[in-house]
Amino acid sequence: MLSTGTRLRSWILAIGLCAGVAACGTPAPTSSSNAPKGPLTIGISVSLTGDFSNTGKAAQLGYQLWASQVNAKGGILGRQVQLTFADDASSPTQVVTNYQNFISRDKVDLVFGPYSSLLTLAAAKVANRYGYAFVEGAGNGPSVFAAHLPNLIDAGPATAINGAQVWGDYILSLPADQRPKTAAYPSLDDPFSQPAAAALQARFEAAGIKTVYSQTYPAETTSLGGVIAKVASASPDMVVSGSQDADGWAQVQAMIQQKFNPKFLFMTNGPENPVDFPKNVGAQNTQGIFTSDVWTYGAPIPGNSAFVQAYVAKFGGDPSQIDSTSAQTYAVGQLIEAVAAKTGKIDNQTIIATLHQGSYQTVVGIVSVDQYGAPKGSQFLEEWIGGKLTIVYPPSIAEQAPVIPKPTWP
Amino acid sequence: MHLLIQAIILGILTGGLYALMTSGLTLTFGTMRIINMAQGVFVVCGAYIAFTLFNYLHIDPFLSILVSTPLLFAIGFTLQTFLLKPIRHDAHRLSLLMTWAMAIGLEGILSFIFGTDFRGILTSYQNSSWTIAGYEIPVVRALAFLLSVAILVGMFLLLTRTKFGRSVRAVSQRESAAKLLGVNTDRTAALAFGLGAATAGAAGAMFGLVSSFDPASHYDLIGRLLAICVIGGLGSNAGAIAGAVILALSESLVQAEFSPAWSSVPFYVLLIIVLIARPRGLFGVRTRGAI
Amino acid sequence: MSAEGPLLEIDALSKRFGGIIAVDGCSFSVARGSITGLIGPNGSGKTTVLNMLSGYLASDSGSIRFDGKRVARPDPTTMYRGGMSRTFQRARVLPEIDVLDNLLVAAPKRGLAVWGMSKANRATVDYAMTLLDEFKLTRLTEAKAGELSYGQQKLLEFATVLMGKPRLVLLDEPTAGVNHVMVDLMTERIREFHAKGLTFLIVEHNMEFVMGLCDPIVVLDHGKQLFAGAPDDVQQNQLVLDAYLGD
Amino acid sequence: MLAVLALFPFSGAESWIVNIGIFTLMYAVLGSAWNLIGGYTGYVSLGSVAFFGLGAYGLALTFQHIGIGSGFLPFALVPIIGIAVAIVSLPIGWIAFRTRGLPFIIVTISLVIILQYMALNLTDVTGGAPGLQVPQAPFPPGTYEEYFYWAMLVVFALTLLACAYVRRSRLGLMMFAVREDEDKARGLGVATSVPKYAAFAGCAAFSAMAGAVWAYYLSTVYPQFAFDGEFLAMGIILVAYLGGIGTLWGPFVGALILTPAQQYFAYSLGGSQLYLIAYAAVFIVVMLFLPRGVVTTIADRALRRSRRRKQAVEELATAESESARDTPAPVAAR
Repeated sequence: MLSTGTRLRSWILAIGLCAGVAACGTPAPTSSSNAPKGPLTIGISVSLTGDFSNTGKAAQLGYQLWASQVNAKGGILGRQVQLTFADDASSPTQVVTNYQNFISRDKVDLVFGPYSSLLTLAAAKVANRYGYAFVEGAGNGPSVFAAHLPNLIDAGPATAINGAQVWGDYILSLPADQRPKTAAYPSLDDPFSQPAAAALQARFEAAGIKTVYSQTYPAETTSLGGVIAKVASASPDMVVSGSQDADGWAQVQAMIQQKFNPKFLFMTNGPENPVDFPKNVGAQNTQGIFTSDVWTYGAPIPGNSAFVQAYVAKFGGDPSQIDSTSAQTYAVGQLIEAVAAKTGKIDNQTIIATLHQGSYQTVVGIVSVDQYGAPKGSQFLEEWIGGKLTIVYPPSIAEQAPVIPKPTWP
Repeated sequence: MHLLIQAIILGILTGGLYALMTSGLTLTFGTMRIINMAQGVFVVCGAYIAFTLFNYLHIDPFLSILVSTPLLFAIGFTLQTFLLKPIRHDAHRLSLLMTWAMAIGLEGILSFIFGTDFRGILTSYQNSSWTIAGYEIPVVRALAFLLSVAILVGMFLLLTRTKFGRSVRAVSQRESAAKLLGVNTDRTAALAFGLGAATAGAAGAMFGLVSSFDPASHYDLIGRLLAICVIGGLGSNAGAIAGAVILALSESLVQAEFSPAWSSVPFYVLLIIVLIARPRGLFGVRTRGAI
Repeated sequence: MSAEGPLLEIDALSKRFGGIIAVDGCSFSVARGSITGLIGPNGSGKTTVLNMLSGYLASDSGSIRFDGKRVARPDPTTMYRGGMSRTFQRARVLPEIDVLDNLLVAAPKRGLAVWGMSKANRATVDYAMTLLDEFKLTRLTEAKAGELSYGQQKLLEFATVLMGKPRLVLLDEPTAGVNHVMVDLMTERIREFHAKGLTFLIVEHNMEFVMGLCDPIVVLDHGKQLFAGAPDDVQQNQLVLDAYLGD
Repeated sequence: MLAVLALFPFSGAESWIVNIGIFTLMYAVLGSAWNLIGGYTGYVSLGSVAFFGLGAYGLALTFQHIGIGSGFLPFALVPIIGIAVAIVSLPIGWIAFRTRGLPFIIVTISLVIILQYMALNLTDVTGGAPGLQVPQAPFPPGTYEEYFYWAMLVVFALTLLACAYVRRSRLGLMMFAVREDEDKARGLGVATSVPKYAAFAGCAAFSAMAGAVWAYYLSTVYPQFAFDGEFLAMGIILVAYLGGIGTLWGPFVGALILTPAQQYFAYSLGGSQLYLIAYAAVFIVVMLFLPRGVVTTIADRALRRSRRRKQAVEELATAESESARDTPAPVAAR
């Protein structure tokens, strides 16, 4: 045992070493909070691998774009912004380690949020422990705000739940004779889609729209044929799908295969992706499908077109390929700028205090949050019309009026 | 009632595809007595091959089987030679981790090449379906089913009619015996592993057609495939087919009749019942007590 | 324990594997204090009988009486604890643990004793050491059983089954693959423990060994008893010769 | 050794290092617990994760239903959860032990899958996909990690104690016997179910305790992370193999090498999918070059050296050992 003991002591050293390596290995975070001059260092963990990685990368782009722009303008309060990214491999254990490292090892000035509510919460709690503000652009699931964290601010116009309420607003704005009489709610069992669909269901039932089907299906479900068959057999006027991306496609495909064509088809997520959605369900099939979104490249929001141009200039590609997550993370940066402009200070206390009151214009619309950082606003309604994703509601920003009922599948 | 039958049809169609995927597992288990945790990722590879060929060369996914199958065979053969052969001294313990490492490594490579977005293959006939006696039968699923059955039959013939098949069976009976019969067990093992991967390649192309996928899809797949193996009885082809159909049927039935949220649960419950009543699986042969 | 009557009685024991009838209404008995030999040409069902006796294999029909009591459903653990232990045709030791532990495992312990802090009490260890000494394995006490030569493993397995202080020991081909030095050692030990009142049932091919050691000898053929008697009678018996030379 | 670990936080280590220390110990616990069933008893199980998850949910649920502050009390709860889960594991074991070898592995995998399904779908109990929240401990940020570190260390100490006991006790001897040759063991009067259930329940208890501490530290529990059949399950076994299965300190050494490395890889070079590939590469290297693990390999080398000296003497000592070595021992039937 003794021999093992000695061997293990040498392993303890190994940990120290590994830590040392880590210290040299990461982009040197020079400044520390008590040296206000020098660059403004910001630590961000994003999922570059694992389940959330595709959107995680989009989140990173938004942050990077903002940083380059603000630095070009001479930084914040004269301090250049320096972003440090770490990968959390879509794992909560890793995300905790990362923010732990940012705050207590690299001593960054600020931290921004990761992608996905599931990781946001674990991370925000670490930040909260150290009194760091936690402004995040990609975690607006109900559980995030249910944790009642004082330091959390979601830089979006709406939470996942009330974001989808715009569909409710629209449907209930219709004259009674045009409203659907019956509705089905097939929904993915995840922290965003399901609550959103459930909230709509509650509202519609209150308004007298009969629920003929309401079920959740697990993320593993590869074939939604059975679900849609059941929905079709109830032949509802309206289908409200609490969908993410792939399962949303599967729902549409199954509807087409089973020649089931509801008068109204609203999906919480999936159709808002201008590239993947038509690619996976067929452009000709998109006509008349509704979804809600926080942002599109065409949205008439102050500063949006400038953002889109800058994005394309920096990363190339086509505006239609910009993921709304990029815009949301970009908005996080805008909020920080706003705080600096308003107060002339950029420490965490100020950020927390400032952002909890007032409302702030960002590329994703006006951000105004409650005491737990939940945005109060709503999203806007989009419909696929003539192969193009079009903003149709609320009228204030609508590009054109909604086209109903949904035409039959071609 | 109509719904029930519709569900049964969908179930059986899906079952055929699962049966094909599982047959590969069964083969490698039969010959090498190892569980190939990489079978799922092999399937996903097949899907990505079909995806690539379709999007860039506009080759129909069903035709791309002709590419994915030999390609996966090569991959399987190579992996077996370089990673599994060296550990055969302790295969029954190490192979699990080794094949799992393969799975994760391949997932990494796939993510590296294709990114981690969900992909789907959208053919012209993707969403069309035949209406037979009032039941909607999706074309892709029907074709996938028929092709799977055809390949399974082909495999069966290969294993029963050819010299390779005989040596495979010899090895699976008893390695020492096979050695006496002058069967090159290493070679047979490599071929069998390659063949197992090849079936995944074929199944994968069709999997990509019937459902969307990303590099991480293999986790769900392997979970299902393993459960199918156990319920059917490890190493039994009949069992693999039965298990696959049971899985798909129970899923689509529960989905349609009860609640999709629980769709997979009855299968696992059934799995447990089978294990209590008949630990060796439905079609499994009792592994002779080590006497 | 009832002192009269044979220690082991087998009556009309049968076992079939699929189509093949391995044991076919086999009956014989092992007298107390005897060294009974069980011989017969290959495939005559010797090992199958042994497997059924030791509870590794369920018989299709027939009965086993051990020490006058009928054993309804033999099971290896209960048989061992009941005083009947066996060795295997190809020696089976626990390869990755050391020789002493191989013996200690076999020391009968049950109930709470299992949860004790030590592997075995002093007395058990001493007994194990004496056995190792008798089997000339003392200097290998620390070695992993798997590292022993095959012959040594045979000896170790024999020693192991003695840990339970059995009344009947079934030896399955004790001399198979063992060099003469160790065969002699084995013979010595069998005689010695026999002298101490231990009963043996020995399945063996090595005729010289059997004839020199066993009495009576039971001859099996096609899964049933062909003949039983003293070594000389067996050697004279025409049936036996036919069975071996094949007709 | 444990003393060294206990003092580690005082070595001026910053909280981010202690944080990695917590996860290292967590894997050490899980690996050692797995060692009971997989290493000592020879039943390769992926079930540890299931019990880890049960432990995590156990703690979170207690918070939900019984308002036990958020100070040290939850730590006191950890052992209770461990025992509870151990009890739960017995009927599960009854099913699992109807199989052996590879089927057993698959059964344990299915167990994880089933539990994840339940966590997702028994929404009323588990909160479903949105998971459960655990209030944060009111510890000062500077020393926040240390309490969890020590909690995890205590769990590790307990696990190690159990392993040490097993290795020198009758029970452990029975476990080894089952691992080596279960049928033979039965033929030697070993009541094989005793060691099997003991190992299974022990593994469950300690894994659950680790899960409980983990849940309190992260203060969020989600189905897919608590019942992570992918990385966690295999990570545990890898840790055990890397260190050396069946050895006392092996899993700890494995965790000590693997966890910091993994956390560091993801933190620094995670930027690409290379992370996954690197992870797989570690696996493969271990399997190919250290199949018996670090500790075992080193120990063996030492042993063989001393053995060789002994052998040399014996060669002369007896003609027997000579002639007998000619007939190599055939490999055991199973």
